[in-house]
Amino acid sequence: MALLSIADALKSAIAEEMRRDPLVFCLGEDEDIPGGMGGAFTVTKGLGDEFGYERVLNTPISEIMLAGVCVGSAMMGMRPVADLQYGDFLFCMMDQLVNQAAKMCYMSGGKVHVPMVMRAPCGASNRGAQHAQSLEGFFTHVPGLKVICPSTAYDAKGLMKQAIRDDNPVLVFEHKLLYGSKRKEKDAISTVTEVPEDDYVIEFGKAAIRREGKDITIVANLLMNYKALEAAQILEQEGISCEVIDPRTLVPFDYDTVVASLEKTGRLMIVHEDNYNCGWGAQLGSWIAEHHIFLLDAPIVRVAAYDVPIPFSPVLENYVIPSKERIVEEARKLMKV
Amino acid sequence: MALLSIADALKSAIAEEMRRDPLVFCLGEDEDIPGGMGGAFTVTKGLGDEFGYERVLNTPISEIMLAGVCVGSAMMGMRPVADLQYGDFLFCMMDQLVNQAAKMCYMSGGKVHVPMVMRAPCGASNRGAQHAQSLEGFFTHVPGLKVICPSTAYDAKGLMKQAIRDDNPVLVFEHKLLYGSKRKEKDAISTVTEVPEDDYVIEFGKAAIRREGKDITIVANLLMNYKALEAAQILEQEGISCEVIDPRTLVPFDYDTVVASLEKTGRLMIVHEDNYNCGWGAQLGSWIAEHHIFLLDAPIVRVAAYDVPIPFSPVLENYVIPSKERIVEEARKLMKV
Amino acid sequence: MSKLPDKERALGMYQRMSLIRKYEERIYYLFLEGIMPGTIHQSTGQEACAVGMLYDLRTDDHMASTHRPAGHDLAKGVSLKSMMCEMFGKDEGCCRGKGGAMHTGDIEVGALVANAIVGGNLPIAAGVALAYKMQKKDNVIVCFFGDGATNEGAFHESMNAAAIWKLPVIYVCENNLYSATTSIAITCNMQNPAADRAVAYAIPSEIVDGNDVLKVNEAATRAIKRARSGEGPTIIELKTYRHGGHSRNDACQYRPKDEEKHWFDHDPVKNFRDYLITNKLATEEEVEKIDNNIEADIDEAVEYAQHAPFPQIESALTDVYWEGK
Amino acid sequence: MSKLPDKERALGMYQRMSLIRKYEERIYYLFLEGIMPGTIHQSTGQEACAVGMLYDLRTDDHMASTHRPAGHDLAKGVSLKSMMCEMFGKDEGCCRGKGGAMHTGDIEVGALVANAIVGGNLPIAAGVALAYKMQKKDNVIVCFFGDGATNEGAFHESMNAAAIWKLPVIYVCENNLYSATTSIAITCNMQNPAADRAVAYAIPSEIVDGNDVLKVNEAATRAIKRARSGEGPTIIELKTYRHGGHSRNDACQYRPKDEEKHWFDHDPVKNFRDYLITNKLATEEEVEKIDNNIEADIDEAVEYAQHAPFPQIESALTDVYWEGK
Ligand SMILES: Cc1ncc(C[n+]2csc(CCOP(=O)(O)OP(=O)(O)O)c2C)c(N)n1
Ligand SMILES: Cc1ncc(C[n+]2csc(CCOP(=O)(O)OP(=O)(O)O)c2C)c(N)n1
Ligand SMILES: [Mg+2]
Ligand SMILES: [Mg+2]
Repeated sequence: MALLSIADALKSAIAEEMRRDPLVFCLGEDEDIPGGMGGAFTVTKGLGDEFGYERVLNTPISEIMLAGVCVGSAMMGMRPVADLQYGDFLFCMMDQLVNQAAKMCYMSGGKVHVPMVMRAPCGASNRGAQHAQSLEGFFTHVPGLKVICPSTAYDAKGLMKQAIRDDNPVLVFEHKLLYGSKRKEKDAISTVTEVPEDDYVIEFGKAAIRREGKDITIVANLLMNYKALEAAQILEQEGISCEVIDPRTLVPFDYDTVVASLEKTGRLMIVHEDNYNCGWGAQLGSWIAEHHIFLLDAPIVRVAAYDVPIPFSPVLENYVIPSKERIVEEARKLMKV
Repeated sequence: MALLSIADALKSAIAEEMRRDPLVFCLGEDEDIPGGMGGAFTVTKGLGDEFGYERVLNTPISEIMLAGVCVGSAMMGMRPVADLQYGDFLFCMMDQLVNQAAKMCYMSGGKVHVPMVMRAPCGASNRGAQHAQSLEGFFTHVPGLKVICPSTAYDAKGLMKQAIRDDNPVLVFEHKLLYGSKRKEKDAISTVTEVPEDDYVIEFGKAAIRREGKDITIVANLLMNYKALEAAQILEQEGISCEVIDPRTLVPFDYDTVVASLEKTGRLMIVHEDNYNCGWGAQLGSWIAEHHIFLLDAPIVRVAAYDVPIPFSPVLENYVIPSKERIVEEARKLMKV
Repeated sequence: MSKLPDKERALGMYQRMSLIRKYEERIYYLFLEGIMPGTIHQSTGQEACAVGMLYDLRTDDHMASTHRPAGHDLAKGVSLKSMMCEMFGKDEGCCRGKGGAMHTGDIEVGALVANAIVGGNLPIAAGVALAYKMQKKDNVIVCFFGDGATNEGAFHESMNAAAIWKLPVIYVCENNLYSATTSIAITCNMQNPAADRAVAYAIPSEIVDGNDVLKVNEAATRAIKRARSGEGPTIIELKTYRHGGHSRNDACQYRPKDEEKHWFDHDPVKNFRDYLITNKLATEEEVEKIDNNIEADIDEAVEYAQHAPFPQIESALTDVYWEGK
Repeated sequence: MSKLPDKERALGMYQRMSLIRKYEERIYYLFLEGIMPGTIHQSTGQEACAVGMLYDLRTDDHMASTHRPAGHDLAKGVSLKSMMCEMFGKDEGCCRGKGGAMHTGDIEVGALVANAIVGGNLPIAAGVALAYKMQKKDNVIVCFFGDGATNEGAFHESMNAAAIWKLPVIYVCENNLYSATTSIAITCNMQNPAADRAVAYAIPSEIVDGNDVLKVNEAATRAIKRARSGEGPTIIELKTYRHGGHSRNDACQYRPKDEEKHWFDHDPVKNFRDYLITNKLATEEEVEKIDNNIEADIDEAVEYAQHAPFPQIESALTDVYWEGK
């Protein structure tokens, strides 16, 4: 066991996979310049030293190329692990992700495949609208992509290793305030926990129950899972018992765990930092109303970022992003229905 | 009154607005080359003749630039109406739409605004996965954009005029099989109907009830609205009465009309050609389960394209895209719950 | 003046060019008849580009094509039957009916799935080349694109990456003077939209008569040698012309008649045929025999494809994610 | 050797440069103190670029900046107080607290909202210039970007459009040798990543010492003249260097010490100060007075901003769509 933050857990996953498989390589802007940062969040710092700069590529600022090079090299058997600094720049490579990576296997009739990993830091951290987005909703909508969002160091390592071994394009959303690396951000949460030093993977499509409860099922990912847990603690004192589920991967999505929980609670709350309209919570909410509406004793509740670009001013940002207070309040209302 | 197809209705809307307001201009690849096609679907053919090639710009194949030029010129008071040939290429300009156009007003604290129109032909028509997508789900998820999808010639003219006059970025999804222009596609539907020759606009956020009914509320847009109407006809013979609603605009969305209908029917079916996972139907489904769950007498049903890239082979494409048969079948099942 | 090729090579090239020509003609006819679904972008008139560039690639080398892929695919060795089946959306199509006319290709013979996003194949080709390099292979990839594609951001980013990493990729611009209906002259200030921009990346470039298969082949030979020996990318701009419209729906009324005449007179297939006979590399009869065999093959392929089964509809739901081999 | 400017101009330029320097120094300090939220990319060392380029723009001309906007904004005339309020996320900020350090700007004085997407401002500037042209105005827009941005697809597409449409835009590359931690030498084969690529669009270009405000200003004058008179775009590459790290979090340990020394010695503010005094355009006292006034203004602005009210939280929900004026 080692004590690792998410940033370090991701690094150890990538490094272990690079040791295991010579076809794994990583690339990105400022990926690992000696004296530099290791991406924007230290994850890839030091990899160049161990693996050399032919396997740790510092790329130009060319997102179309970055993604396209992943697609092309992956089709030839390589396993690229790319880093994007900020998920917001996914839009600069969107064609390569949606029209190319996601469709290549299908369009070829299953003859080629694209085992690539695209790492996208996400979440609001006082940097303004173009460095703040939670982008899950865009990519869960794309058949052919897998979408994962680890929120603990243990998950980060196990899911990242699985992502690298997966034979399909995988988008990894990593929350900036959960890296838990030294460069502490305001409101950042320490994610340093014990992580096995040996090889393990976490299967996609298996949610984790972070807290058991019997009144409300709260499904929340990334930072929002922590806020939900904080809210659950407060609510417990009021006699409201929340089961908090972390989906961990959004495509594939583990509906079963949510349904099993709803069988106990009859009440569903979905919390995400991605904005409300057409976020991944909409899919979950609607899916439940399609397949298990009779499990529901009350309306579904979605707590999400308001439908606005993320504002810079801390007071505004705090207001737009779901807070534990908002979760608590919504839970109280939900129990009154 | 004139008899117009959607293609011609759009053209007349653009032309009338260009006559009315010298700041309106249009641009795109192959926008209107003499002897050419007028975009990919004839909509802008002939405009150069009337307005000159300074106001009808034939652009290079440079989608980032195309969108960026819209943003920049719109901030300076122009009203660009751009055309993309196929909506699938939206991904090539995604940064300019999502990070720039949609956020500019907000980031400036309301000091600038971006009145631009981006026209995106959508829908499957035997052209393979990169020329077939229905992309509503991506853009309804972006605060700051408006998203409209006219399905009749009357709406096309009124909504397009409104879009050009709107002070915000508007995405217009136009279905390839509904243009009703001379170049007839297989399975295309004639949209030629009477359209007023005088000036009118259709307000955003007002759904149209295309058919009244009392058993099931079907909300379906673009081509799927026609399929829903066909299905409703069949179902009527079986004694199942469907109310068919065309939302016409997705952002803003007219929830009220859906709710009013559900008060009669208690049953909701959503049909769209965009794929299932996280499509706009997910938003509507979840929203109803959040705000009006007690109106529902049965589970919500979503009929959407399966979650796959669009295949080329006509037999496969027909299977993936919702058909009237699938709608009928789902409706029958729904009535049995 | 090109050096005379040996007879076998010459006839080999002719065979491929003639195959492409006749294939495209047949496809055109099948569309006219209304029996072929979808749309098509044909390469009639550009046969020498495909054949000259690809004739000397190994099967394990790769080729990345565009929305106009048939010539490239046939030149790289995708089987006629599997192409034809794909066009009809049949299960035995080279993409099992899931790709279609803009996505033909077969990785087994080194033809990537063709790319219908203008410029979309350029960074992917760089990635393929990067993989060769990392795997220490001496392969090369030929990546085709049109004059119009040179205005895409993807062009710029890909050229730059290929240059700085010295990738074994040959970027081939088939400059047919138009992107769809738009003359390249109004969307770009350069006489040679690809070659004139090569300096911006410090990539060597060549401008070649794209309707002369031997000249194209010579340029290919030089570029392949550079690439295989680790000297990096080359940009080759081929001057050519499409004989038909941009796509099925294009009546092609925007091109000056004298321009068309000039280029139609400079027909790559006909001229090479004449060249073979004039230079006694083949007799009229030999050439005719090749042509007749091709016609017969095409007849057979069409017949086969028309009667081949469609995919099972459930197969629409597979291959979204890889299912292993 | 530049021609001596008249005194008022010279002191005007000095005042702006000194303002930028002292502003950035104060911001740096406020971050160190932990009282300023978010992150920041500072322009210390690049003051001559901003002032030289923008000094002669009219208020109704425009400027498009990047993630490193403070210098550009101050040079274009965004008010110090509204900048400082924005940095603190206050309601009186130039973007009402909604923009932040990477998005400062004020359309009232021709400063577009700064753009934190590398390359994102380039096509937008082309659009602004296109609007001038369509509205038959003689305005010009100056669009800044870094060396790293020249590798973006947006660069290519924007240059090409500006060229073919002869747009009144001045594209200014501040080549400070690094994009974040990455030396431009490893991501681009060109010595001059912007200027050497100008030929690929047939745009005239200049390479200028970006730390010499007078040289920058002369180049600006030429480019503005070209643009106003309808002759189209210019690409200007300014050689410069940032004094600090890329962003707040960057300890900047990847630059050779001798390179840093070379550039720090070639300090644009200090050198211009010396120049003024040596050439008797100003006395020590005059310059000191300017500096002191700036310090006082900054003190006042900080004081003001710190005590200014935050926006009402409900204002987070407005301005998503335009609400008119
Ligand atoms: C990104 C993108 N934009 C636009 C199109 C529509 N389109 C298809 S082919 C074409 C013209 C391409 O011209 P060129 O690159 O010269 O190739 P050619 O057709 O002449 O072979 C256009 C605009 C597309 N497929 N992809
Ligand atoms: C599209 C995009 N990719 C990456 C980034 C992250 N990023 C911010 S600044 C920067 C370096 C920019 O370098 P350069 O253009 O030289 O400008 P400089 O910072 O030197 O002023 C990078 C990579 C970004 N903001 N946008
Ligand atoms: Mg062309
Ligand atoms: Mg730089």
